[in-house]
Amino acid sequence: MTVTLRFFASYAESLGVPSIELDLAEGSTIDDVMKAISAMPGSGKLPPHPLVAVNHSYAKNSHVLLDGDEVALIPPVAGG
Amino acid sequence: MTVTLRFFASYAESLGVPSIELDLAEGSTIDDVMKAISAMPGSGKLPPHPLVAVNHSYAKNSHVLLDGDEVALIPPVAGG
Amino acid sequence: MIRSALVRTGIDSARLIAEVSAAENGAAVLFLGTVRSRNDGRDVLMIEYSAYEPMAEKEIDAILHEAADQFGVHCLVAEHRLGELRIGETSVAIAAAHPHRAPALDALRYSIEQLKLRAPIWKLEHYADGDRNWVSAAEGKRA
Amino acid sequence: MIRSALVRTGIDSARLIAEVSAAENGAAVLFLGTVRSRNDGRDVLMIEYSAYEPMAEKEIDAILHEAADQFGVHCLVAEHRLGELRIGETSVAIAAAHPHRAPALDALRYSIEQLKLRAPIWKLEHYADGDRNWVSAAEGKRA
Repeated sequence: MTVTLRFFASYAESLGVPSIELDLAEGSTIDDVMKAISAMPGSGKLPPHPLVAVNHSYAKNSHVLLDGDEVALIPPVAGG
Repeated sequence: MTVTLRFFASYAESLGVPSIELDLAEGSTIDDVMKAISAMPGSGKLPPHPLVAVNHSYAKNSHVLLDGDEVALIPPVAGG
Repeated sequence: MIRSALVRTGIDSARLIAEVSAAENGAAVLFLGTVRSRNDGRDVLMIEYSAYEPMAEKEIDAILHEAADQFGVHCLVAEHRLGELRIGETSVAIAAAHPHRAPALDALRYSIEQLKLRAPIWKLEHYADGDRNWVSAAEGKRA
Repeated sequence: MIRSALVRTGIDSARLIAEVSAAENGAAVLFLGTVRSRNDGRDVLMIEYSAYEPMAEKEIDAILHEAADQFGVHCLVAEHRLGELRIGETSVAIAAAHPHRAPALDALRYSIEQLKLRAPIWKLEHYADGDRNWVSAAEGKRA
Protein backbone atom coordinates (compact mmCIF):
# COMPACT_ATOMS: atom_id res chain seq x y z
CA MET A 1 0.00 0.00 0.00
CA THR A 2 1.01 3.61 -0.45
CA VAL A 3 0.67 6.60 1.88
CA THR A 4 1.47 10.24 1.23
CA LEU A 5 3.83 11.93 3.71
CA ARG A 6 3.60 15.68 4.12
CA PHE A 7 6.14 17.97 5.77
CA PHE A 8 5.67 21.60 6.81
CA ALA A 9 7.58 24.66 7.97
CA SER A 10 10.92 23.79 9.61
CA TYR A 11 10.48 20.06 8.89
CA ALA A 12 10.00 20.70 5.17
CA GLU A 13 13.17 22.81 5.24
CA SER A 14 15.12 20.12 7.12
CA LEU A 15 14.03 17.30 4.81
CA GLY A 16 14.20 19.43 1.65
CA VAL A 17 10.82 18.24 0.35
CA PRO A 18 7.19 19.09 1.14
CA SER A 19 5.83 15.66 0.35
CA ILE A 20 6.76 12.08 -0.64
CA GLU A 21 4.90 8.88 -1.47
CA LEU A 22 5.87 5.91 0.69
CA ASP A 23 5.24 2.20 0.04
CA LEU A 24 4.47 0.26 3.20
CA ALA A 25 3.47 -3.26 4.15
CA GLU A 26 -0.19 -3.77 5.07
CA GLY A 27 -0.74 -3.15 8.79
CA SER A 28 2.07 -0.60 9.05
CA THR A 29 1.79 2.04 11.76
CA ILE A 30 3.06 5.57 12.20
CA ASP A 31 6.07 4.05 13.98
CA ASP A 32 6.96 2.32 10.69
CA VAL A 33 6.64 5.64 8.85
CA MET A 34 8.99 7.26 11.38
CA LYS A 35 11.59 4.54 10.73
CA ALA A 36 11.38 5.26 7.00
CA ILE A 37 11.72 9.00 7.59
CA SER A 38 14.79 8.46 9.78
CA ALA A 39 16.60 7.18 6.67
CA MET A 40 15.94 10.45 4.79
CA PRO A 41 18.71 13.07 4.47
CA GLY A 42 18.14 15.90 6.96
CA SER A 43 15.99 13.78 9.28
CA GLY A 44 18.58 14.24 12.05
CA LYS A 45 17.25 17.77 12.55
CA LEU A 46 13.77 16.47 13.44
CA PRO A 47 12.85 15.75 17.05
CA PRO A 48 12.70 12.04 18.03
CA HIS A 49 8.90 12.03 18.40
CA PRO A 50 7.22 14.68 16.28
CA LEU A 51 3.47 15.18 16.32
CA VAL A 52 1.73 13.31 13.53
CA ALA A 53 -1.65 13.72 11.86
CA VAL A 54 -3.43 11.13 9.70
CA ASN A 55 -6.05 12.45 7.28
CA HIS A 56 -6.11 15.84 9.06
CA SER A 57 -6.47 14.55 12.63
CA TYR A 58 -3.79 14.14 15.27
CA ALA A 59 -2.92 10.44 15.68
CA LYS A 60 -0.93 8.19 18.00
CA ASN A 61 2.23 6.37 16.88
CA SER A 62 0.42 3.02 17.15
CA HIS A 63 -2.20 4.17 14.61
CA VAL A 64 -2.52 1.54 11.84
CA LEU A 65 -2.41 3.07 8.37
CA LEU A 66 -4.54 2.30 5.34
CA ASP A 67 -3.77 2.60 1.65
CA GLY A 68 -4.10 6.21 0.50
CA ASP A 69 -3.76 7.77 3.95
CA GLU A 70 -2.21 11.23 4.19
CA VAL A 71 0.34 11.29 7.02
CA ALA A 72 1.62 14.71 8.09
CA LEU A 73 4.46 15.57 10.45
CA ILE A 74 3.36 18.60 12.47
CA PRO A 75 6.13 20.92 13.72
CA PRO A 76 5.46 22.88 16.93
CA VAL A 77 2.51 25.07 16.03
CA ALA A 78 2.58 28.85 16.29
CA GLY A 79 -0.77 30.14 15.11
CA GLY A 80 -2.49 33.19 16.49
CA MET B 1 -23.48 72.77 58.78
CA THR B 2 -25.17 71.97 55.49
CA VAL B 3 -24.82 68.96 53.20
CA THR B 4 -26.38 68.30 49.81
CA LEU B 5 -28.32 65.06 49.43
CA ARG B 6 -28.69 63.57 45.97
CA PHE B 7 -31.14 60.89 44.84
CA PHE B 8 -31.08 58.92 41.60
CA ALA B 9 -33.16 56.58 39.48
CA SER B 10 -35.81 54.70 41.49
CA TYR B 11 -34.88 56.57 44.71
CA ALA B 12 -35.43 59.93 43.05
CA GLU B 13 -38.82 58.69 41.84
CA SER B 14 -39.77 57.38 45.31
CA LEU B 15 -38.76 60.58 47.10
CA GLY B 16 -40.05 62.85 44.33
CA VAL B 17 -36.94 65.05 44.33
CA PRO B 18 -33.44 64.69 42.85
CA SER B 19 -31.71 66.71 45.54
CA ILE B 20 -32.21 68.54 48.86
CA GLU B 21 -30.07 70.62 51.20
CA LEU B 22 -29.96 69.33 54.79
CA ASP B 23 -28.85 71.17 57.93
CA LEU B 24 -27.01 68.93 60.39
CA ALA B 25 -25.19 69.28 63.70
CA GLU B 26 -21.39 69.23 63.57
CA GLY B 27 -20.08 65.67 63.81
CA SER B 28 -23.13 64.14 62.11
CA THR B 29 -22.69 60.86 60.25
CA ILE B 30 -24.44 59.16 57.38
CA ASP B 31 -26.62 57.41 59.99
CA ASP B 32 -27.94 60.84 60.96
CA VAL B 33 -28.66 61.62 57.32
CA MET B 34 -30.58 58.34 56.99
CA LYS B 35 -32.74 59.31 60.00
CA ALA B 36 -33.57 62.62 58.33
CA ILE B 37 -34.41 60.88 55.05
CA SER B 38 -36.73 58.44 56.85
CA ALA B 39 -38.96 61.43 57.66
CA MET B 40 -39.35 62.32 53.98
CA PRO B 41 -42.53 61.36 52.09
CA GLY B 42 -41.92 58.27 49.94
CA SER B 43 -38.93 57.10 52.02
CA GLY B 44 -40.82 53.91 52.91
CA LYS B 45 -40.05 52.62 49.41
CA LEU B 46 -36.29 52.80 50.01
CA PRO B 47 -34.41 49.78 51.39
CA PRO B 48 -33.38 50.02 55.06
CA HIS B 49 -29.65 50.33 54.27
CA PRO B 50 -29.04 51.83 50.84
CA LEU B 51 -25.53 52.32 49.51
CA VAL B 52 -24.22 55.80 50.12
CA ALA B 53 -21.46 57.86 48.54
CA VAL B 54 -19.84 60.97 49.98
CA ASN B 55 -18.17 63.32 47.52
CA HIS B 56 -18.27 60.65 44.76
CA SER B 57 -16.83 57.76 46.81
CA TYR B 58 -18.69 54.91 48.50
CA ALA B 59 -18.76 55.50 52.28
CA LYS B 60 -19.72 53.65 55.47
CA ASN B 61 -22.66 54.69 57.63
CA SER B 62 -20.27 55.77 60.40
CA HIS B 63 -18.59 58.27 58.04
CA VAL B 64 -18.46 61.71 59.71
CA LEU B 65 -19.68 64.47 57.42
CA LEU B 66 -18.24 67.94 56.87
CA ASP B 67 -19.92 71.17 55.85
CA GLY B 68 -20.53 71.23 52.10
CA ASP B 69 -20.30 67.45 51.58
CA GLU B 70 -22.34 65.90 48.79
CA VAL B 71 -24.10 62.77 50.04
CA ALA B 72 -25.67 60.51 47.40
CA LEU B 73 -27.96 57.54 47.88
CA ILE B 74 -26.99 54.93 45.29
CA PRO B 75 -29.74 52.56 44.10
CA PRO B 76 -28.69 49.07 42.92
CA VAL B 77 -26.46 49.79 39.93
CA ALA B 78 -27.14 48.40 36.48
CA GLY B 79 -24.43 49.73 34.19
CA GLY B 80 -22.99 47.85 31.27
CA MET C 1 -2.81 55.06 27.73
CA ILE C 2 -5.84 54.77 29.98
CA ARG C 3 -9.00 56.70 29.20
CA SER C 4 -12.67 56.48 30.08
CA ALA C 5 -15.71 58.57 29.24
CA LEU C 6 -19.46 58.80 29.53
CA VAL C 7 -20.88 59.61 26.11
CA ARG C 8 -24.28 60.55 24.68
CA THR C 9 -23.73 59.54 21.05
CA GLY C 10 -22.94 56.21 19.37
CA ILE C 11 -19.81 54.39 20.52
CA ASP C 12 -17.26 53.72 17.76
CA SER C 13 -15.67 50.42 18.80
CA ALA C 14 -13.15 50.46 15.94
CA ARG C 15 -11.80 53.74 17.28
CA LEU C 16 -11.38 52.19 20.74
CA ILE C 17 -9.43 49.28 19.28
CA ALA C 18 -7.26 51.69 17.31
CA GLU C 19 -6.65 53.66 20.48
CA VAL C 20 -5.20 50.69 22.39
CA SER C 21 -3.25 49.25 19.47
CA ALA C 22 0.50 49.70 19.40
CA ALA C 23 3.40 47.99 17.63
CA GLU C 24 4.48 46.12 20.77
CA ASN C 25 0.97 44.80 21.50
CA GLY C 26 0.30 41.33 20.10
CA ALA C 27 -3.22 41.06 21.47
CA ALA C 28 -6.16 43.45 21.46
CA VAL C 29 -9.52 42.58 22.98
CA LEU C 30 -12.87 44.28 22.98
CA PHE C 31 -16.03 43.97 25.04
CA LEU C 32 -19.30 45.40 23.76
CA GLY C 33 -22.44 45.51 25.85
CA THR C 34 -25.53 45.95 23.72
CA VAL C 35 -29.21 46.46 24.47
CA ARG C 36 -31.00 43.11 24.38
CA SER C 37 -34.44 42.55 22.94
CA ARG C 38 -35.46 40.43 25.92
CA ASN C 39 -34.69 40.65 29.63
CA ASP C 40 -36.17 38.34 32.26
CA GLY C 41 -38.64 37.09 29.71
CA ARG C 42 -40.00 40.50 28.73
CA ASP C 43 -39.80 42.19 25.34
CA VAL C 44 -37.70 45.33 25.67
CA LEU C 45 -38.37 48.34 23.43
CA MET C 46 -35.79 50.81 24.69
CA ILE C 47 -33.53 51.48 27.67
CA GLU C 48 -32.83 54.83 29.29
CA TYR C 49 -29.36 54.92 30.88
CA SER C 50 -28.65 57.51 33.53
CA ALA C 51 -25.73 58.00 35.90
CA TYR C 52 -24.39 59.93 38.83
CA GLU C 53 -22.01 61.30 36.29
CA PRO C 54 -19.00 62.65 38.20
CA MET C 55 -18.93 59.56 40.42
CA ALA C 56 -19.38 57.14 37.50
CA GLU C 57 -16.48 58.80 35.68
CA LYS C 58 -14.32 58.60 38.78
CA GLU C 59 -15.28 54.98 39.50
CA ILE C 60 -14.69 53.75 35.94
CA ASP C 61 -11.35 55.53 35.82
CA ALA C 62 -10.39 53.91 39.15
CA ILE C 63 -11.40 50.46 37.82
CA LEU C 64 -9.24 50.84 34.71
CA HIS C 65 -6.27 51.89 36.83
CA GLU C 66 -6.81 48.88 39.12
CA ALA C 67 -6.82 46.60 36.06
CA ALA C 68 -3.69 48.30 34.79
CA ASP C 69 -1.88 47.73 38.10
CA GLN C 70 -3.15 44.20 38.61
CA PHE C 71 -2.49 42.83 35.11
CA GLY C 72 0.17 45.23 33.79
CA VAL C 73 -2.13 46.34 30.99
CA HIS C 74 -1.54 49.99 30.20
CA CYS C 75 -3.55 50.30 26.99
CA LEU C 76 -7.12 50.33 28.26
CA VAL C 77 -10.10 52.47 27.29
CA ALA C 78 -13.77 52.41 28.24
CA GLU C 79 -16.82 54.33 27.12
CA HIS C 80 -20.30 54.06 28.61
CA ARG C 81 -23.25 55.60 26.85
CA LEU C 82 -26.10 57.48 28.57
CA GLY C 83 -29.54 58.46 27.31
CA GLU C 84 -32.08 56.51 25.31
CA LEU C 85 -30.78 53.38 23.56
CA ARG C 86 -32.60 51.08 21.20
CA ILE C 87 -32.18 47.30 20.77
CA GLY C 88 -28.73 46.39 19.47
CA GLU C 89 -27.13 49.71 20.32
CA THR C 90 -23.87 49.61 22.26
CA SER C 91 -24.20 50.74 25.87
CA VAL C 92 -20.61 50.05 26.93
CA ALA C 93 -17.34 49.30 25.16
CA ILE C 94 -14.02 48.39 26.72
CA ALA C 95 -10.83 47.75 24.75
CA ALA C 96 -7.52 46.45 26.11
CA ALA C 97 -4.21 45.60 24.48
CA HIS C 98 -0.97 44.03 25.69
CA PRO C 99 2.02 42.23 24.18
CA HIS C 100 0.41 38.94 25.31
CA ARG C 101 -3.15 37.69 25.30
CA ALA C 102 -3.72 36.54 28.88
CA PRO C 103 -3.22 39.93 30.59
CA ALA C 104 -5.35 41.65 27.94
CA LEU C 105 -8.22 39.18 28.51
CA ASP C 106 -7.86 39.36 32.30
CA ALA C 107 -7.90 43.17 32.30
CA LEU C 108 -10.95 43.19 30.02
CA ARG C 109 -12.91 40.83 32.22
CA TYR C 110 -11.96 42.62 35.44
CA SER C 111 -12.93 45.98 33.97
CA ILE C 112 -16.39 44.99 32.74
CA GLU C 113 -17.21 43.01 35.89
CA GLN C 114 -16.18 45.80 38.23
CA LEU C 115 -17.91 48.42 36.10
CA LYS C 116 -21.15 46.48 36.37
CA LEU C 117 -20.71 46.10 40.13
CA ARG C 118 -19.58 49.59 41.06
CA ALA C 119 -20.31 52.29 38.48
CA PRO C 120 -23.36 54.32 39.59
CA ILE C 121 -25.30 53.86 36.38
CA TRP C 122 -28.94 52.87 36.11
CA LYS C 123 -31.20 51.59 33.42
CA LEU C 124 -34.90 52.12 33.02
CA GLU C 125 -36.27 49.44 30.71
CA HIS C 126 -39.34 50.20 28.63
CA TYR C 127 -41.31 47.12 27.57
CA ALA C 128 -43.57 46.30 24.65
CA ASP C 129 -46.54 46.08 27.04
CA GLY C 130 -46.11 49.74 28.06
CA ASP C 131 -44.61 48.95 31.46
CA ARG C 132 -41.25 50.29 32.66
CA ASN C 133 -38.84 49.03 35.27
CA TRP C 134 -35.63 50.13 36.96
CA VAL C 135 -33.35 47.16 36.37
CA SER C 136 -31.01 46.05 39.12
CA ALA C 137 -28.21 43.55 39.07
CA ALA C 138 -29.99 41.51 41.72
CA GLU C 139 -32.95 40.82 39.45
CA GLY C 140 -32.28 37.96 37.06
CA LYS C 141 -29.23 37.48 34.95
CA ARG C 142 -27.34 40.33 33.41
CA ALA C 143 -25.49 40.76 30.13
CA MET D 1 -23.90 30.76 13.61
CA ILE D 2 -20.42 29.28 13.77
CA ARG D 3 -17.92 30.00 11.02
CA SER D 4 -14.18 29.88 10.55
CA ALA D 5 -11.86 30.57 7.66
CA LEU D 6 -8.25 30.87 6.61
CA VAL D 7 -7.85 34.10 4.65
CA ARG D 8 -5.11 35.76 2.61
CA THR D 9 -6.31 39.35 2.73
CA GLY D 10 -6.86 41.80 5.60
CA ILE D 11 -9.26 40.72 8.35
CA ASP D 12 -12.22 43.06 8.88
CA SER D 13 -12.91 42.80 12.61
CA ALA D 14 -16.00 45.03 12.42
CA ARG D 15 -17.56 42.55 10.03
CA LEU D 16 -16.87 39.69 12.45
CA ILE D 17 -18.57 41.60 15.27
CA ALA D 18 -21.54 42.35 13.02
CA GLU D 19 -21.70 38.66 12.14
CA VAL D 20 -22.12 37.51 15.76
CA SER D 21 -24.41 40.34 16.81
CA ALA D 22 -28.10 39.62 17.29
CA ALA D 23 -30.98 41.28 19.11
CA GLU D 24 -30.94 38.70 21.91
CA ASN D 25 -27.17 39.03 22.52
CA GLY D 26 -26.27 41.51 25.25
CA ALA D 27 -22.51 40.92 25.01
CA ALA D 28 -20.13 40.74 22.08
CA VAL D 29 -16.41 40.17 22.50
CA LEU D 30 -13.50 40.25 20.10
CA PHE D 31 -9.93 38.96 20.18
CA LEU D 32 -7.39 40.31 17.73
CA GLY D 33 -3.89 38.87 17.42
CA THR D 34 -1.54 41.28 15.72
CA VAL D 35 2.06 41.07 14.56
CA ARG D 36 4.32 42.49 17.25
CA SER D 37 7.38 44.62 16.57
CA ARG D 38 9.46 42.65 19.09
CA ASN D 39 9.56 38.98 20.03
CA ASP D 40 12.00 37.48 22.51
CA GLY D 41 13.98 40.71 22.44
CA ARG D 42 14.43 40.80 18.65
CA ASP D 43 13.14 43.44 16.22
CA VAL D 44 10.66 41.79 13.88
CA LEU D 45 10.22 43.10 10.33
CA MET D 46 7.62 40.70 8.97
CA ILE D 47 6.04 37.31 9.64
CA GLU D 48 5.16 34.65 7.09
CA TYR D 49 2.21 32.55 8.22
CA SER D 50 1.70 29.14 6.66
CA ALA D 51 -0.62 26.26 7.49
CA TYR D 52 -1.55 22.69 6.75
CA GLU D 53 -4.68 24.25 5.38
CA PRO D 54 -7.34 21.51 5.34
CA MET D 55 -6.32 20.34 8.81
CA ALA D 56 -6.14 23.89 10.21
CA GLU D 57 -9.64 24.60 8.90
CA LYS D 58 -10.94 21.37 10.40
CA GLU D 59 -9.21 21.95 13.74
CA ILE D 60 -10.39 25.56 14.13
CA ASP D 61 -13.91 24.56 13.23
CA ALA D 62 -13.76 21.75 15.82
CA ILE D 63 -12.50 24.20 18.47
CA LEU D 64 -15.37 26.62 17.83
CA HIS D 65 -17.89 23.80 18.12
CA GLU D 66 -16.28 22.65 21.39
CA ALA D 67 -16.57 26.21 22.73
CA ALA D 68 -20.18 26.35 21.57
CA ASP D 69 -21.02 23.10 23.37
CA GLN D 70 -19.05 23.91 26.51
CA PHE D 71 -20.28 27.47 27.04
CA GLY D 72 -23.55 27.52 25.11
CA VAL D 73 -22.22 30.21 22.78
CA HIS D 74 -23.64 29.76 19.31
CA CYS D 75 -22.52 33.02 17.72
CA LEU D 76 -18.82 32.46 17.17
CA VAL D 77 -16.60 33.26 14.20
CA ALA D 78 -12.84 33.03 13.64
CA GLU D 79 -10.54 34.03 10.82
CA HIS D 80 -6.81 33.32 10.62
CA ARG D 81 -4.70 35.03 8.02
CA LEU D 82 -1.92 33.36 6.04
CA GLY D 83 0.89 34.83 3.97
CA GLU D 84 3.21 37.76 4.68
CA LEU D 85 2.10 40.10 7.46
CA ARG D 86 3.69 43.35 8.58
CA ILE D 87 3.86 44.81 12.11
CA GLY D 88 0.43 45.69 13.46
CA GLU D 89 -1.50 43.61 10.94
CA THR D 90 -4.13 41.25 12.32
CA SER D 91 -3.16 37.58 12.11
CA VAL D 92 -6.19 36.16 13.87
CA ALA D 93 -9.60 37.47 14.89
CA ILE D 94 -12.26 35.70 16.94
CA ALA D 95 -15.66 37.17 17.80
CA ALA D 96 -18.25 35.71 20.16
CA ALA D 97 -21.65 36.91 21.31
CA HIS D 98 -24.19 35.70 23.85
CA PRO D 99 -27.09 37.10 25.86
CA HIS D 100 -24.70 37.33 28.86
CA ARG D 101 -21.08 38.34 29.17
CA ALA D 102 -19.48 35.43 31.04
CA PRO D 103 -20.15 32.72 28.42
CA ALA D 104 -19.02 35.06 25.63
CA LEU D 105 -15.73 35.79 27.40
CA ASP D 106 -15.21 32.11 28.30
CA ALA D 107 -15.83 30.97 24.72
CA LEU D 108 -13.47 33.64 23.39
CA ARG D 109 -10.66 32.63 25.72
CA TYR D 110 -11.13 28.91 25.08
CA SER D 111 -11.13 29.43 21.33
CA ILE D 112 -7.96 31.50 21.12
CA GLU D 113 -6.07 29.28 23.58
CA GLN D 114 -7.00 26.07 21.81
CA LEU D 115 -6.31 27.59 18.40
CA LYS D 116 -2.81 28.50 19.52
CA LEU D 117 -2.26 25.01 20.94
CA ARG D 118 -3.73 22.88 18.17
CA ALA D 119 -4.15 24.61 14.80
CA PRO D 120 -1.35 23.47 12.45
CA ILE D 121 -0.18 26.97 11.59
CA TRP D 122 3.42 28.17 11.59
CA LYS D 123 5.17 31.48 11.56
CA LEU D 124 8.51 32.36 10.09
CA GLU D 125 9.74 35.57 11.68
CA HIS D 126 12.05 37.83 9.71
CA TYR D 127 14.22 40.10 11.85
CA ALA D 128 15.80 43.51 11.34
CA ASP D 129 19.28 41.86 11.47
CA GLY D 130 18.47 39.71 8.41
CA ASP D 131 17.98 36.50 10.36
CA ARG D 132 14.82 34.40 10.21
CA ASN D 133 13.36 31.87 12.62
CA TRP D 134 10.49 29.38 12.79
CA VAL D 135 8.70 30.43 15.97
CA SER D 136 7.33 27.79 18.28
CA ALA D 137 5.10 28.12 21.32
CA ALA D 138 7.79 26.51 23.45
CA GLU D 139 10.22 29.36 22.78
CA GLY D 140 9.55 32.36 24.99
CA LYS D 141 6.24 34.00 25.58
CA ARG D 142 3.54 34.30 22.98
CA ALA D 143 0.97 36.91 22.16
